[in-house]
Amino acid sequence: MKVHVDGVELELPAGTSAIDAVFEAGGDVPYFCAHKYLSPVGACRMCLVETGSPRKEKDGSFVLDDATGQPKIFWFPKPMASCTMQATEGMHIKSARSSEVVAKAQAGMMEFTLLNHPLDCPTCDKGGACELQDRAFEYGYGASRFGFDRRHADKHYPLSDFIILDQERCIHCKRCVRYFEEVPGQEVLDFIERGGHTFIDTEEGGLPTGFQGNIADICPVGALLDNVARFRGRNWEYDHTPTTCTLCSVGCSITVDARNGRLERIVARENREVNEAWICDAGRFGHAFASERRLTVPLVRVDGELQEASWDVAIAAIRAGMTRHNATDLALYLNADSTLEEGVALEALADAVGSPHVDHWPRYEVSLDAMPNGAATLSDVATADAVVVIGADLGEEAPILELRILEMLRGGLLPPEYAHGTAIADLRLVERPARKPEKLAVIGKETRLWQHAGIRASSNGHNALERLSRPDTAELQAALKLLTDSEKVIIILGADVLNGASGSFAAQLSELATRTGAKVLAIPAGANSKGLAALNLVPREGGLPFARVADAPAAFISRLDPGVRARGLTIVHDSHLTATARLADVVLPAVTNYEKRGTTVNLEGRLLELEQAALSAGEAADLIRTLTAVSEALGVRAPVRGLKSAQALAEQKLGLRLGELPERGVIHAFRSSHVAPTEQTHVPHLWTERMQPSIQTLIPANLQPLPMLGAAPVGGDD
Amino acid sequence: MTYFADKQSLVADIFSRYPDSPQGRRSALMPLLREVQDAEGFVNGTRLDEIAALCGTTATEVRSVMSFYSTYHTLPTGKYHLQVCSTVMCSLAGSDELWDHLVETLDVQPGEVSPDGRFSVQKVECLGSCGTAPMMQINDDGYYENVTPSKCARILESLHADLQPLPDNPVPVTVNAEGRQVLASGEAIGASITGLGQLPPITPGGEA
Amino acid sequence: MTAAFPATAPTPPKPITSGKDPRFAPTLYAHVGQPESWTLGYYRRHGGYEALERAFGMGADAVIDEVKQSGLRGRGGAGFATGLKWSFMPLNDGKPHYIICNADESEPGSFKDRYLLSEDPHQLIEGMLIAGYAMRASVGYIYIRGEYVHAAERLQVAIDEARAAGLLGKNVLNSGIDFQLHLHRGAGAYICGEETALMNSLEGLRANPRLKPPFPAAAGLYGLPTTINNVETFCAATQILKFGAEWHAGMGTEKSKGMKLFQVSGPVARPGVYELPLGTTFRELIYDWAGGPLEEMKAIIPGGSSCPLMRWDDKTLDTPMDYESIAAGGSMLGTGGVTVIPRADCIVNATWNMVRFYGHESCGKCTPCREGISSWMTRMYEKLVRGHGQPGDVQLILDMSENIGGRSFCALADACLGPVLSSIELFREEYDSLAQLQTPTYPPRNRWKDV
Amino acid sequence: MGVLDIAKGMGLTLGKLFQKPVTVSYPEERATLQPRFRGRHVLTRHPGTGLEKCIGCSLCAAACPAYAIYVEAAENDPASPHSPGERYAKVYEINMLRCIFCGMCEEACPTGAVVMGNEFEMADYRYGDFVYAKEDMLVGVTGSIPQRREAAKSGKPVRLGFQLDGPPRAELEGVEYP
Repeated sequence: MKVHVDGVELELPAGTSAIDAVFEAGGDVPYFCAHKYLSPVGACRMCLVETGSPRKEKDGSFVLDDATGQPKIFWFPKPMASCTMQATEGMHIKSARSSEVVAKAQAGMMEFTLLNHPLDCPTCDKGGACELQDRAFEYGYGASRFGFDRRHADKHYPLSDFIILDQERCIHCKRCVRYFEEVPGQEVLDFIERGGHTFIDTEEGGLPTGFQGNIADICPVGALLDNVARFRGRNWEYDHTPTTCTLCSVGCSITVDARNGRLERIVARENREVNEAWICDAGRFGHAFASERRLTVPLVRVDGELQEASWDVAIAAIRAGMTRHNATDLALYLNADSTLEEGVALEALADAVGSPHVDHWPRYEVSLDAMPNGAATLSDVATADAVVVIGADLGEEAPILELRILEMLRGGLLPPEYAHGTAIADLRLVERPARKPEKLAVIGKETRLWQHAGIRASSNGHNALERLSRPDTAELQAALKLLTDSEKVIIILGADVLNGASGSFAAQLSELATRTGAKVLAIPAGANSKGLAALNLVPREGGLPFARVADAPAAFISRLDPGVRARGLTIVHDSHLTATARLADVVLPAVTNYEKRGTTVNLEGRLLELEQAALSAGEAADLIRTLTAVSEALGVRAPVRGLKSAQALAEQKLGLRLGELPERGVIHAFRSSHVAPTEQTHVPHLWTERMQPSIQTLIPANLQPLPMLGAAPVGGDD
Repeated sequence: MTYFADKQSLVADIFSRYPDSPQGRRSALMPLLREVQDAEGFVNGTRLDEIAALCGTTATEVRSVMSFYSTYHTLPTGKYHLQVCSTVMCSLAGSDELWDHLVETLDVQPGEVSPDGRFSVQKVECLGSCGTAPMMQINDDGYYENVTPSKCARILESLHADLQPLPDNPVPVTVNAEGRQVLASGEAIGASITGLGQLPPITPGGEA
Repeated sequence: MTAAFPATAPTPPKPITSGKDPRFAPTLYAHVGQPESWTLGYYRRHGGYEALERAFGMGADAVIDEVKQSGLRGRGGAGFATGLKWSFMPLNDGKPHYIICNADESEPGSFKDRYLLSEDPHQLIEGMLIAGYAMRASVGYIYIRGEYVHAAERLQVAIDEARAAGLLGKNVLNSGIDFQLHLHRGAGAYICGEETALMNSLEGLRANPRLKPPFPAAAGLYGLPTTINNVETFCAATQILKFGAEWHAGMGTEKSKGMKLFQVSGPVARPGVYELPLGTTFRELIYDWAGGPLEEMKAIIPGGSSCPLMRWDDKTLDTPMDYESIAAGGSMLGTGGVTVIPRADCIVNATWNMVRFYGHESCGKCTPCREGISSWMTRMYEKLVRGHGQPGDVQLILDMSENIGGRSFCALADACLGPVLSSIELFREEYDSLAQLQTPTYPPRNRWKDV
Repeated sequence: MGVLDIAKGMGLTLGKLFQKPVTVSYPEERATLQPRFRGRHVLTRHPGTGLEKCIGCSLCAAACPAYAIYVEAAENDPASPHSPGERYAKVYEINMLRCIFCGMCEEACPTGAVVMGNEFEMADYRYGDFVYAKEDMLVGVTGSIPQRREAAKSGKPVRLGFQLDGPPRAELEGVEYP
C-alpha cells in the first residue's frame, strides 16, 4: 500500500492508521487521547491532518487529473483525526509540516485544551515530562485569548492510597477510563456529568489494587499522579535507570527514578513482548525498602552484640569463625531473584570449596522445561485460543500474566510494529471490547481471575492436574474439552499445583500436553528460579536444602530470611537487618536488585538485563563482590572476581550470550535444569512488609500523616 | 432494603426487551433508573449499587450514565418538580420571565426544595412544545402549555392546595374530520386522504 | 412500476408543490386530532395495516425498491435517501438485524414527532413493521425522549394492542415474519438524536457518539446491523406503501420529493404543525397556513435551531421549502421546524440562548465542543449580552468558530455554529453595538403576558 | 597632539585631585551600593498572608548554571500551610561558594520567591558554612551566617557594611536594610 505523507511516498502494510503513516514517514502529529495499547477514540482532536484519496471510475480506473495525467486526489473538505482514520492505497496526508490549515487547526485545538487547564506546572509532578506541556510548546499559539476564569474543581482528590486526582488538570482524554475497561477489565473509573462539567470519579470507594498505578503513567497531564512519589522530585532531577523488575518471574521492564541516592519512583517501560506498557502495583509502589533502613556497613558480633565494622574486620571475623569448621561444611544459600551472574559466582565458590550444601529459594522440585510443543511465551498466551490456569494465584505469582490472559480474552491482538515502534493507534482495537470468557478455564482456589473465566473448578494441591486428565466433574470435563478442541492452547501452572510436584507430575503433564497439543507455562517460584535452576544450585549428594539451614554446620545466606541461624558460623548477606541477620555472627551489607548489573531469566526463559540505579547504599556490595571477600576469608582464590568473569563462566556453562542484550530481551532455551527435594512449600506473596513505606521517614514531623498505606493490600479486590 | 427485591416480574419484563447477553443486560440500566426515580423521586447510592448488580456492572458506571442525562436526580425533589423550558422558542415567548416569576414567588432556587417541601424548580432544554410556548412540565406527569401569567397563577394556586390540575396536551389540529387541511382563514382546502387512490393489495404470485 | 399505475400520460403531471393544490391531501397528519385516533380500532377503520399487508405481498426487496422510487429522504434533518439507507443492510448474513426509530425529538423548534407519537402511534408501528420486514429485522426499538411521557404512554398502549392483535410478535398476520417492537425511554440528552449516540444510550452507556466507520448498517446496536430512521420517515414509508411510490414522487421538487411536516413557532397567529408538499414557500406556510406574523419579523430559522438563520425578506419568503432551495439560500431544511424571530428581540440574546442549549447538551467527548462551545462560547455570549463586550469580541467568536467548525467528533458543534455564524453575518450591527457600546440595539422586553 | 590638549588633560587631573575621593574606608565606613546590586538571595513572603512565596518547584535549581541550589519539596499541611497551594520547599539550600550571582534563579522563579538581595559579606572559615538554608535566607533575616554568629556572640545587632543608594528593589518585598 503506497501512501504519500507530506509529499514523501512510503510503502505501508494495509490497516495502518493515518497517524502511524505520518510517524512512519518521520513526521510528527500531536495527540493526547491515542495510546499504543488502548483503543482509538478520536476525542482530543489534536491529531488532525488533511487527507485526500484518489477515486475510481465505475470501470475501476482512477479518475485522472486533466493537468498532470496523474490520479486526481480528492481532498476531504475538513481536517480529519488521523488516529481514527485508516490509510488507504494512494492516500495523501498533509501534517502541520506542509499544511497551514492543519497547523492552525492544531494550534486552535491546543488553545481549547488549555482553556481550562490550570497553569500550575511549577507545582505539578508531571512538569517536565508532560505531554500537554511539550505539545503546547511545539504546536500551541503561545498565548490564550480566553479571558475568563478557569474551571475550578477539587485539586486534591485521592482516588486511592496510591493515586491522587487533580480534577482541574484533566483534559478528558479518557485514557484512564479506557485503560480500566480494556486492560484489567474493571469498570471502576468513568466520566461523571457531561459537557464542560465532565470529570472523572469512582463510586467504588477507591481503585482496586492490582494494576491501578498504570493510569499515572498514561495520563498525558498531571491529573493522575503517583501518590507515593508525590513531590519527591522534578522529572529532570531524577536519574532514570532502565532496568528489569525482579519482584516476580515476569520480569517487567521498568524505569527506576532515583534522586540523591533515594529511589523515589518506578514507572513502566514499554516492552511489547513482556509487559507491553503495564506493570503491577507491587512493582510500581513497593520500592520503599530500597531507600529505607538500609544496611550500609558490615556488622560483626562482638561480645554477643552486633557492631558496625569495616569489610576487613568482617572478613577477619569470618576467617576466625571458619577456623572451627571445614570449608566443605559452609552451606551457601541465595535468593532466587539473584542474577544469573551471582548464581554462577556462588556455584563456582561451592565447587571450589566442595560444599554440598547449596540451594536457592524459592524453587520447586520439578523441572518442566522439556515439555512437548515447546515453551510458551507471554505473546503466545495473549494470542492463544484457550488458556487453562491450574492452581495459580496470578495476583501473587505473576500479575502481568493475568493482563496477558485478559488480552487473549478480548481478541488477542498484538499491536503491529513499525520502524517507529508499536502502533500509536491500532484501529483493530475497539472501545469496551467484548470478552470471550469461554476461552478461559481456571482450576484451583478462587482468585481475581475467576470472574473472567467461563469455566471454573475448585481444586486443591497438585492432584488438580490428575483430576483434569481424568475429569470427574462437569467443569473439569469442560476444561479438558476446551484444551482438546482449541487450536492454540496454553496450560498455566502455579504454586498450588507445583509445590511438592515430582517427576511423575512432569510425566503426567507431558502426556496431557501431547494429547491436547498444549504449550505449558509453569510460573517459577522466584524471579530468577528458572535461570538459577539451570545452574547446579541445588543441594548436591548429602547436601542440606535451604529448608534445613538450621542443621547446617555453618552457613552463608544471601538475601534470605529463614528466621533461624545455622549451628555454627552464620554469615548473612542482606540489604536490611532482617530477623536472620539479627541472629548472625557476621552481617554483610547487600545491594537490592535495583542497584545491580546482571541478567535475570523470566518465566518464558527470556534473558533480561538489570541495570544499576544510583541509590546510596554505603558499603553494600552485590553477591559477586561479597563472595570474593568470603573466598578471601576461606583462603581460596575466588573463581569469579567480577561481572565479566561471571558472564564468561555463565556463557560457558549454559551456552548463551550475556551482556549487550536487546532491550526486550532474548528467549533462551535452557537445556537442563537441576532439581532436588525442597522439604518445604513455597507460598507466593508479592507484597511484603518492607515494601510499605514507613510513613515517619517520608512525612515531616509537623504534618498529619496522609492516609497513604493502611492494611497491606495483598492480592486484588475488585 | 432493596427496591427490586419484590418486583421480580417487573425486572423480568424489562430484561425481556433486550437480548439475553451481557450487553443486553446493560441496556436495562436506564429503564431501571427510571423505575426507581418514578417511585422515589431520586436515585440514591444504595440504588446505584442495586441497579449495577442487576445490570452486571459497577456503581461507577451507573452513576456515570445517570449523571449524563438531565432528568435523573441524585437529590430529592419537591413534591411538585416544576421544569420550565428555557430554550429559544419558549424564551421568545417569555419563559425567562416565567422562570423569574416562579423562583421569586416560590422562593426556591434550582437544586433546592421549598420549605414546605412542595416545590423544586429546574430549567430544562427544549421539550418539543415550541408551538405552544411557554411551557412547563410538572414531575413526570405531563406538559402544561401556553403558560401565561394567569394560567401560571391558577396552576400554582392548585398546587398550593395539593390539587394538581391534569396536564394539558393541546394538539394543533390543522386537518378537519374530513381529512382536509384548513387554512388560517378557516377555509378547508385541497384533497382528503379518503379520496386518495389506495393501491390494491398484492396477492402472492400475482404480477407485482 | 406497479401494474396499478401504468405510465399512461405522455407528459407527467406537474408535481404538487403547494399545500393549496387541490390534488394535495394530508396523510401523515390526517388523523391527528380526531377522537380516539390513537386506538387500533380507529386506525383499522381508516385503512390501517393495509400497507403492511401490501408490503408482505410484494416481498422485502420490492419494498426497498418502492421506497427508493418514492424518492423519500430522511425526515430527521440530514435528508439522506431512505431507500438507499435501507439497501445498505446486509442481506441473509444470518445475524439478527435491528431497526430503531429515532423518536428523541430534541431539536429546538421541532415538535412534529410528538403529535405523531401520541395521536397516531399505529402509523409508526406499521411503518416500522414494513421497514423491519424489508430489512430482515426481527426486533425494533423506539427510542423516545424521556420527557414525552404522554406520547410514551399512548405508544406503549398501542404496542400492546398491536401485540394482542397479532401484529407484533411471532408470525405477524400469518406471514411467517417475526417482529418484536419495544419502547425505550431516553432521559434527557439532545445528543441521543445522533444515531450512534442513540445506540450507546440504548445499550445503557453514556450517549457519546461512536466512531464511524463502522456504520450502523454494518455494526450498530450490540455490534449488529442496524438502521435508524426518524418517526416521520417511518410514517411516510407507511403512506408510500399505501398509496404508491408514484403518488409520493408526484409531490415536491425534483430532488426533494413527497410531503413533510412543517412546524411553525414564534409570534404567528396560528403556530402548529402543517403537512405540506416539499417545495411549498415560506410565505405560504407562514401567511396562508399559520396566519401571518403578529409583529414585525427579522429572521427565520428554517428547520430547527441548528440551521443557519435566514433574513426575513421577500427573497427568503419566496424560497421553496425543499432541501436544495434552502441550501442554496444558505441554510438547511432540517426538521422543518420553522421559527420566526421578531425584530424587537435582541438577536445576540436569542443566539446566546441557542449556544447555551448546545453547551448544555454537549456530551463532553471531544475538545472543540466541550471546551469551545460548552465552556468558551457560552461565556463569551454571556459577556456580550451582559454588557461587558469588548471591541474585538465578535472577531474572536469568528476566529474561534473556525477552530470549532469541522474539527469536532460529531455534528453537534457544527450545529451550534449554524445560528452563531449566520446571526453574525446577518445582524453584525447588533453584535457590534454590544461589543463596542455595551448596549443592545433591542433592549429586553417583557414577553410573558396573557394573550 | 598639541600643547593645548596636554593642558586640557592635566587640568582634568588637577581637578580630580581636589574632589572628594570615591573610595571609602570599608569596613569601618559603609559602602554605598546601587539597589540593582546582586548579592545574597532572599526568600520572600506574600505580604498579606506571610506565607512563603516559594512552592518548591526546583526551577531555580534547574536554571542554575553552577548547580548551587538544592530543593526538596513536601506537601503543605492544610491546617498550617507554609505556602499557598499544596507544595512548599521543605529544604531550600544555596551553596554560596558555587553561586556565581548571575541571577538566573530569580529569572526562573515563577512566583518571585527567590530574589537577589544586596548583602555580600559572607566570608567564612568552613566549607559547610557556605550552604545557606531556608532559615538563612527568608525575608526578615539580616546578615550572613558569620555576621549573625558574630552578632549573637557579641549580643549586638548585625552590622551590615553597606548602605543603599535608594530603597531596596521592589521585588525584595519586605526587605529593609538598616
